[in-house]
Order: sequence, then structure tokens, then C-alpha cells
Amino acid sequence: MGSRADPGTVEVAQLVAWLETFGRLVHEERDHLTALDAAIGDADHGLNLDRGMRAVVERLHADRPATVDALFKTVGMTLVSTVGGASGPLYGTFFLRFGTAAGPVDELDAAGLATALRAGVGGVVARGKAEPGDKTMVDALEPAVTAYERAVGSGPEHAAAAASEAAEAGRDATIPMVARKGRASYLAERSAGHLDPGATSSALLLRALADALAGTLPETTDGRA
Amino acid sequence: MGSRADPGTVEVAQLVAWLETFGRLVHEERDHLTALDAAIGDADHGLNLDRGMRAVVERLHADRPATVDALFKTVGMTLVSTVGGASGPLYGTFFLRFGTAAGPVDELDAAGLATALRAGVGGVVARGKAEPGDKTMVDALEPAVTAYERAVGSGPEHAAAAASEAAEAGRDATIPMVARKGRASYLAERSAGHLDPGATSSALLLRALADALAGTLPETTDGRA
Amino acid sequence: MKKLVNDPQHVVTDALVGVEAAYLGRLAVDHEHRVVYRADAPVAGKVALVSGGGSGHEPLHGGFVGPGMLDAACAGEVFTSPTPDQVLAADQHVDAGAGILHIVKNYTGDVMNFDMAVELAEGGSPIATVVTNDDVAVEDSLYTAGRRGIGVTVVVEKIAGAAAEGRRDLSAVADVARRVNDNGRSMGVALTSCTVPAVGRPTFDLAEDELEIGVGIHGEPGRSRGRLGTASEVAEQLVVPITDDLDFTGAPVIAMLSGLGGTPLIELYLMYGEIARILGRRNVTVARTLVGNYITSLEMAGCSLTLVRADDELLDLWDAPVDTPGLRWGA
Amino acid sequence: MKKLVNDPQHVVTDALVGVEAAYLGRLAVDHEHRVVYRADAPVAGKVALVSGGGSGHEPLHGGFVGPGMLDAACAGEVFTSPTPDQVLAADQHVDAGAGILHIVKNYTGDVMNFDMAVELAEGGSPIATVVTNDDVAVEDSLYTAGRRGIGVTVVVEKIAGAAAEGRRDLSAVADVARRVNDNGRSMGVALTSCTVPAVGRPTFDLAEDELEIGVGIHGEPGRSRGRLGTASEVAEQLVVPITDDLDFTGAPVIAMLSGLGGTPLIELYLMYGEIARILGRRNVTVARTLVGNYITSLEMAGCSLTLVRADDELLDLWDAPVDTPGLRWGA
Ligand SMILES: Nc1ncnc2c1ncn2[C@@H]1O[C@H](COP(=O)(O)OP(=O)(O)O)[C@@H](O)[C@H]1O
Ligand SMILES: Nc1ncnc2c1ncn2[C@@H]1O[C@H](COP(=O)(O)OP(=O)(O)O)[C@@H](O)[C@H]1O
Ligand SMILES: [Mg+2]
Ligand SMILES: [Mg+2]
Ligand SMILES: [Mg+2]
Ligand SMILES: [Mg+2]
Repeated sequence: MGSRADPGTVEVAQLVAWLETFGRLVHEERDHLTALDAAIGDADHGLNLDRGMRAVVERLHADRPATVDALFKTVGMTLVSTVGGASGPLYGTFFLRFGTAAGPVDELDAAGLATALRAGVGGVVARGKAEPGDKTMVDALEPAVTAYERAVGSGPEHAAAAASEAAEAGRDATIPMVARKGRASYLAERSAGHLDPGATSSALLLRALADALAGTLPETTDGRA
Repeated sequence: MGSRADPGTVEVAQLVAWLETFGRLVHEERDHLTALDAAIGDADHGLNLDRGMRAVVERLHADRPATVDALFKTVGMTLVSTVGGASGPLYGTFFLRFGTAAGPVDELDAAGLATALRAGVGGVVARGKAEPGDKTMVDALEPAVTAYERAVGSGPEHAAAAASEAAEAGRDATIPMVARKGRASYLAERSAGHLDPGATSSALLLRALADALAGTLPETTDGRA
Repeated sequence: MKKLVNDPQHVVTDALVGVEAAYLGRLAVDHEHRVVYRADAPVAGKVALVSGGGSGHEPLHGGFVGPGMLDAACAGEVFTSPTPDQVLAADQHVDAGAGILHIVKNYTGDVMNFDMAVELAEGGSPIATVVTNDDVAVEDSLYTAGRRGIGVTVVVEKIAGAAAEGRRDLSAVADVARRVNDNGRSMGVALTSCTVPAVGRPTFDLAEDELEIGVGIHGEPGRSRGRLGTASEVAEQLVVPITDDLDFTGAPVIAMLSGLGGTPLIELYLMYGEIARILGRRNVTVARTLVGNYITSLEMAGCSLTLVRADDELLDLWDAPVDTPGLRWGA
Repeated sequence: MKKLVNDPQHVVTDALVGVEAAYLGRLAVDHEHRVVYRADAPVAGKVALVSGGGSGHEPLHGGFVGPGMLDAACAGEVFTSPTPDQVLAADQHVDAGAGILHIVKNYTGDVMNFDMAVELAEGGSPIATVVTNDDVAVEDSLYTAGRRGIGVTVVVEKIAGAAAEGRRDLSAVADVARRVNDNGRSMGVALTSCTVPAVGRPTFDLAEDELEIGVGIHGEPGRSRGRLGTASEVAEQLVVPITDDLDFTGAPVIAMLSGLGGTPLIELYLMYGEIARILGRRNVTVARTLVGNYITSLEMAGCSLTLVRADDELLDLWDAPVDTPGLRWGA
């Protein structure tokens, strides 16, 4: 709150907080993400994303862009050039499209954030061609953005909280799925019974957004914090 | 006993029994010999000797030479051509020299056996250049033959029993020795504290001789069997 | 984890220092972008061949850089595809103006990163891409990521390399590369897992009598698990799915039996004897053979078999001189 | 024990079937005597090079048979020297009347069996013997078996092979072989043991953080045990005893870093980077390099370093064409 001008909008500083929180969560969950990837992939997802998000956070400490599009272009390109694997281009594209949709602004309102998130998910789908049910990060991202859009009227904080919950439900729903995209697809039936690593990191991305916005915006009428 | 003509002499059949007994003991002790070699060598002594003695016994079943020299030429050459490693040429030479020293006879008396054994050990030393104390099969063979020579007057059975005891004492004496010949010598001080595999198999060779002769010759005055 | 490494996080960077030292004058290394390239690149008038992928498969790909094979290889992190920047840097180091061929193993990450590199490329030669997908362990389907690219990649790099060295143009080099891929099939088995250095634990566990059948080259679990039988049984498990998938009779075949990194050559020789016997029984005529470590998975024990249905032209290209750390003849 | 074998007792026999199938037309195999020899042997007017030893060190020795290197190799049982009959058969297969050179690694068994073969030889060409003994891990002394022959054997076989191919006579070929041996030193380290197939259990045990320093190539324990440090520390443990034993400055050096069978190439590259750095600091100039699996100990993890102090003549012989499964260039 502090000096914030409009309590219904999200400033660059909060978006940076989102990224920093995501970086912290990824670092804390690194070994867990890698272990999930060992079960149905190649045991590097946590390492990949942690390497990328550390680079992102360092980059932002050295030089923080003033506008949302510039910020996310930096983030996207940093991920693309440091992560590799499937998740590098996918998360990279997510943030690049997010930034382009947001444009050269220095804050986003609830609806602007919705547009940017939708564009980000669209980028992941365009790049990876996964559909919901394929046991990928899309299974967390897609329901999350839909939940955000449904809750957009209650403001960014609550919409982000709803998105985070939906992402976690989407993540858990990947357990019984048989993978049809990415490395886990090679396992066919043997991929069932495991959490998808990318869906798990995507749930952290939404959890980070909810956490970064929590308490920074005024309470709404339904009394939720 | 049975149809034996002279109780103080050893016939070809008994020498064959010696070799068969040695083959059986080596087979029974194969894994132990290999384990001893794993500790200070390359984990093959039991395998090597078992392969060789099986070939010897098979060969003798197919065609048993009638004279001592022919018998041991077959044995020696079979070992040389099937064992490999250090023990192949060494045991091979032992038997080749044993046969040559015995000559084209069909039995050996106690002294003839002494001469043959001494020639055999001489062959091992000529081939391997080991001296007593070098932690090799010589440490079992040399005292065994000396013990046999000392007891030669009491007949082949008792002399062989004395040789077997001396071989076992010689074998045990290798434990504290630091190897100066063969593969164990690469270990220098680390070779101490272990039985030498070749001395252990040589003790079996003398045990087999004692067993093969035991009870086949009449008791001597000291009442030992 | 017992490995000859310094910091497990910096294995790839450190290994490239060794590659540079070992092949001084033959290979150059761009350490910032982790690109290994021909010391004499760009080679005038020649289509440039660029490949790359996760590290841990050595000699693939850096060990196949040199006259007659690749111009450059991008080394990703262990088992992680390289990033578009790396591919762009590789292209720039070797582009002689005659076109660039990207040889990409079919993995989502590899395909996407090479694709992004092509999207981001500005100026430079035209780029063609060949995606290898020879692994019969993976059920193919329009709705999945498709078959993985494994052993055939080595053969594609060799034969396309010879075509490029012979100054064929980009589309002709790409065509021959596709032809090799289309006529190639592979299958692998693992006896043990591997340990990604930065992870420090084996990727999977196998019991003392278990075999992972149809294993990937990244320690991805395979098609199924089975009991480890005799070499002769394992050879059947490799040959049958390959020859069921494509008819290899009536043409000269290139056979490659690659160790996965931890299997001694004596076992590979022994396995090849069993494989040759089964192929003979199935009327498959092997014209060229490679037995050794060509596409590996760190220290995994096991092997993969690749068969390519060739013809006289492909055999000539195969026989052409090659001078790389991992494959060398006639030069 | 997890191995790609049929009957563990018949590994060598079975592997030779694979060698024959894989190198048809280039190598011939005498299965009765377990001899691998050049398909075109005897080669008129050429000194014949015969080596051999226990199996389990592949590609040594059978993988080094071919033009420019060995004429024949005898394969003993795993880690057991071949018998005199095998050596005699090898000699007969390749004797062209110009003399035979036996290249023997200094192990009691190998020396005695090759000696007996010479004693038993009837007719045939004159035979000279070179015994390699380059392992600095073993203290040398008149009263012991002396140093073991390890990695330098590969370099001796390559260089003497080139000299023989160039039609030098027996004493000249033997001289150059001895010169290489006299100027070569090696040192190895193991991270894990190996398992002799017929035994089924690892030869020794090493704790998770232990290193066997100065290990032999037969799973014989080494000079001492140490804590496994970084690659850079291990590189010191290899380079220092070698360069302390012989002055390698002021001459072009041939460096070979061989994996022991279970170590992936990425680790060997990384190790070579560290070794090159240390050699540079000690003013040793490496003129030729080999990094890969050349003299192994089944699936043991670890590596051995061999340095040979060369000169222009030896480098020329090193660079001469060689065409064998394990080493090939210029042909
Ligand atoms: N085509 C795709 N579309 C969307 N997400 C994908 C796709 N392929 C893979 N993923 C996601 O990427 C995750 C794996 O990422 P990571 O382990 O970093 O890459 P890699 O599989 O190349 O090792 C998977 O768990 C999955 O969620
Ligand atoms: N020079 C030698 N003289 C006598 N015996 C020797 C000599 N060298 C080795 N031995 C004996 O050989 C035994 C090892 O035999 P074996 O394991 O079959 O051969 P290798 O050492 O070639 O593997 C040693 O335990 C030792 O008793
Ligand atoms: Mg992964
Ligand atoms: Mg032994
Ligand atoms: Mg990966
Ligand atoms: Mg041995």
C-alpha cells in the first residue's frame, strides 16, 4: 500500500515482487520439481527453472525496466537464453507475450492483468501445441487464467488468489493423466500416477502472484484478505 | 592296497588319484582362492586353477598315460595351455619337471617321489625367480618338499603327510609377508596381512598328495594311519 | 555420486575447456555460448551443419565436429536442450553463405529452442531443419510428441556431413539427411540409471535383475521394465522391434551398436555377435558396422542399436573421409 | 552383477564372435586359440607385431589389430594372461618371415607365458620381445616384479606398428618400441571396482568418498586410498607422480587420457582440461592427444594418464596411418 495511487492497480514494483517470489519458490522447490521430473522425465526441471529465475532476479536487480512490456521482455528473453529444455521457450514465451499484451505502461489494472495473463497462456499453447488434458503446464495455467478472468471484478488480489487455487487444482488433476506432450509422453500409460513437473512449477507461478499481491491491495466487500 | 605289489611305492593310479584329489579340492576351494586373489591380486586364481585342473582330469579320463613321465607331461602341458596367468606356467613347469625327473617308470618309491618333487619346486623357482619369503607358492612348496625329504625314510605316505603339514604352515606364514613377486608385489606393504592365493593352492596340492596316499600304504611303526 | 568433476553445477563449462585443450587446432570453443566449432570455419562454399542438444551424450554432438561431419555443435546443460542464443552463435560462427542445416533430435525442448533460434535469426544464410525421430520404443501418434531422436542422429550427421563436404546445396543436404532419418530405426536398453551431476542421485532405480527396455538417452524411463536375461535375449529385445517397424531386407544396412557410457567394450562386442546372428537369421545384410560409444547417457550401463537401410549412394557418403574426435577415417 | 553376457564363463569366447562379425574383412579370428589377426596377414616383408594379455581391457589388444598397428592379439581369459599355445598360434598366423615382435605388458603371468611360447617355438621367424613397464604407481626395485605395463602399451603398439609398416627390420622395430616404453609413464585412479564376470562380485569395495590411487588395470588394489577430491585434485594426483618420475619438458609429448571403462567421456574431457592446465604450468608441451577408452578395466570408473616424451621421429610414426577398430586415422 504505502504510497500507492490506485489500490485496484498493480505497479511494476509488485510485478517484480511476483517474479522474485516465483524465483524464491522455485529455488525452495527445486529438488522437488527435479524429483518429479526424474519420475516421468529427465530430472532437470527444477534445475532448469532455478537457473533461469536466478538469472532473471539478478538481471532485475542490476537494471529494472520502468514499463511492464520492457520488464517482461527482459524476463522472457532471460529465461529463453538461460533455461533451455522445453520449459525455457515455454515460460519465455509466456512472459514475452504477457509483456507485449500489457504494453508500455507502468501499471496494470485487474482487467489489464487478465489480458496479459491470457496472452501469456496463449503463447504457451501456440509454442507447445498442448491442449488441456495433455499433462503439461497448460493444465495449471489454463484453468488459472480462466479463474482469474471470472474473478476479475473483485480486483487483482482476489482474482490472483482464485487463479492460484485453480492452478493448484489443475496441477493435482494432472496426476491421473496420461501425458501426450513433452518428454513424459514417451512413457504413455506409465506417466499416469505422477504430478506433472511443469504444472507444478506453473502452480508456483500463480501462488507467487497471489502472494505478491496479497495484502498490498485494500480488502473488498466479501471480507477476504 | 588291493593288488599293489610293493607297499612302499606309488603307482601311476595313485598319482592320478593325487591329481583328481587336487582337482576336487581346487574346485571346492575355487571361490576361496579367488577371494584371496581379489584381496591382493586380480580375483582369478581359483578360476584359473579350476579351469586347468578340470581340463587335466578330463584329459586323464580320456587317455591315461602308462608312465610317470608321460602322465606329468600331459598334466603340465594341459595346465600350461589352459590356465594362463602366473600360475599356469608355474604349476605347468612344476609338473613337467616332476615328470622328467621321474622318468619313464610306472611307479615311484619314496625317494623317487622326493626327487621328482624337488625337481618340480626347482622348476617353479627357475621359472618365477621367487625366493622363500617373497609371499608366493614357493613359501608352501619349498618347506613341503624339505619336510618330505626329511621324512622320506618313513615311506611315501608319512612323508607326504609331513609335506602337507609343512605346506600348510608355509602357507600360513605368508600372511604377514610383504609380497616381492607376482601381482601382490604392487601392493607393497598393503599386501601384508593376507594369505597368498598361490601358497594356498600349493598347500592343497600337498594335502591332495597326502590324502591320495593315505591308507593306501601299510602303517608304519609309529602307528600313524 | 562418484564423478570426476569439480563443481557439479559447472560440468559442461569445465568439459568444454578440456575439449578445447584436447583438440587444439582442430576445434574451437566459444565458451560464452558453449559452442564447439571447426577451427577452419566458415568453410567457403559449404553448407554449414549445426547440431546440438543436452550434454551428457558425448561424443555426440561436440565430438562429431570436424571435416566431413558437423561444423558446429551447441552444448546444453546436462540433458537440457541448448538455448536459442547458443544456436544463433553457432550459426554465426560457421555460416559461409551457402546455407545452414540444423540437425535436431526430436524432443520438445530441442525442437522449440532450435525453432526460436530460426525465428530470431536476422540476416545470415537460409536455414533448413531436419528433425531425427528414430526411436521405435516410443509409440508414434499425431497427438503426442512423436518418436525421439536417438542413434540415427550420428548417421545423419556423418552422411549429411559428407554431402555438405561434397558441396551439395542446402536442399540436397537436407534431403539426404531426411532420407537417412526416414530409413533409420533405433532401440535402447538400460541396465543401470545415470546420475545428473547437479542432481547427485540416480534418475531411476533398477533392481539387480531388472532391465529398462526402450530407455531414452536422458534417463527417461523406457517403454517397460523386464527381467534382465542373457545377452542373446537382450539382443532380441533390440532387434525385433526395429525390424518389425521397418523392412531392412534387400538393402545394405548400416548398423551402429552404441554403449550408453558405462558399458565396457567387451560387452558391446559380445552383444554385437548376438545381434549379427539374429540379423542374419532375418536376412538383413549389414554392410557397415560401428561398435563403441557414440551416443551415451552419462555413465548409464546398457546399449542402443541403430539400423539404417542404405543404398550405394548413402554407403559412399558413409565411407567418405571424416575427421572428428568421435568418428575418424580416411583423414 | 549386471552385465550384457550369456554364460559368465564364456564371455571372451562370445565377445570374439562379435569382433569377427563387426570387423568382417578387416579382422580374422582364430576361435580355437582366441587370436584376433589381420585379415590380410601375413603381410609380405613386414615384421609381425603380436601382443595380447588378459581380456577386459578392450579395445586393447584385439581392437588395435590392423594396418599400422598389431598383426595379431591373443585374448586371455578376463584379466588372465594368454597361454603359450595362443601366442604360438598368433605367431603362426602372421609370421611373414621378417621376424616377430612380442609386445608384452610387465606382469609375471604375461611375461612367463610369452617366454614359454618363445621357448616352445619351432622354426618360424626370429622373435624379439619388448616388455612395457610404465606404471609409476609401482615402486620399482630389482627384487620385485617391477613396474606394471599399462597405457604406454597403446603408444608402443601404434608407433612400432608404423615402423613395421614402413618395413624397418626386427631390431629397428624393437628399438623404437623400447624407446617409446622408456620415455613413457602412466598413472591411474579408480572410483569404483570392476566385477570379473566369472566371479560375479566386485573385486574390491570403495566407500562413496574413496579413491583408489595408482590402481592396476586388473582391479588390483593401487598404491593407496584417498578421499575423492575434485577433478582438479585428481588431475594433480595423476600428473605429479608422472612428471616427478621423468622430465617431460623440452620435448613434444604424446598424452593419452584413457577411461577405465565406466567413466563417461564428458568426465574425461573435463579431466583432460585440468591435466592440460597442470602440464602447462609445469612447462610440458603436449603435441598429440588421445582422450577416450583405450585401455580399460571392464566397467571400472576412473581413468589413467600416459605421457610419452617424444621427438620428431616418434611423432611422424604416431601420425602415420592406422586402421584398427580402436585407433584409426589417415586410412
Ligand atoms: N508441448 C508442451 N506444451 C506445454 N508444456 C510442455 C510441453 N512439453 C513439455 N511441457 C512442460 O515442460 C515440463 C518439462 O520441463 P523441463 O523438464 O524443464 O524440460 P525438458 O522436458 O526438456 O527436460 C513438463 O513437465 C511439461 O509441463
Ligand atoms: N614369480 C613368482 N614365483 C612364484 N609364484 C608366483 C610368482 N608370481 C606369482 N606367483 C604365484 O601366483 C599366484 C597368483 O596366480 P594367478 O592369480 O593364477 O595369476 P595372476 O597373478 O597372473 O592373476 C600368487 O598368489 C603367487 O603365489
Ligand atoms: Mg526435464
Ligand atoms: Mg590372479
Ligand atoms: Mg531436459
Ligand atoms: Mg590374472
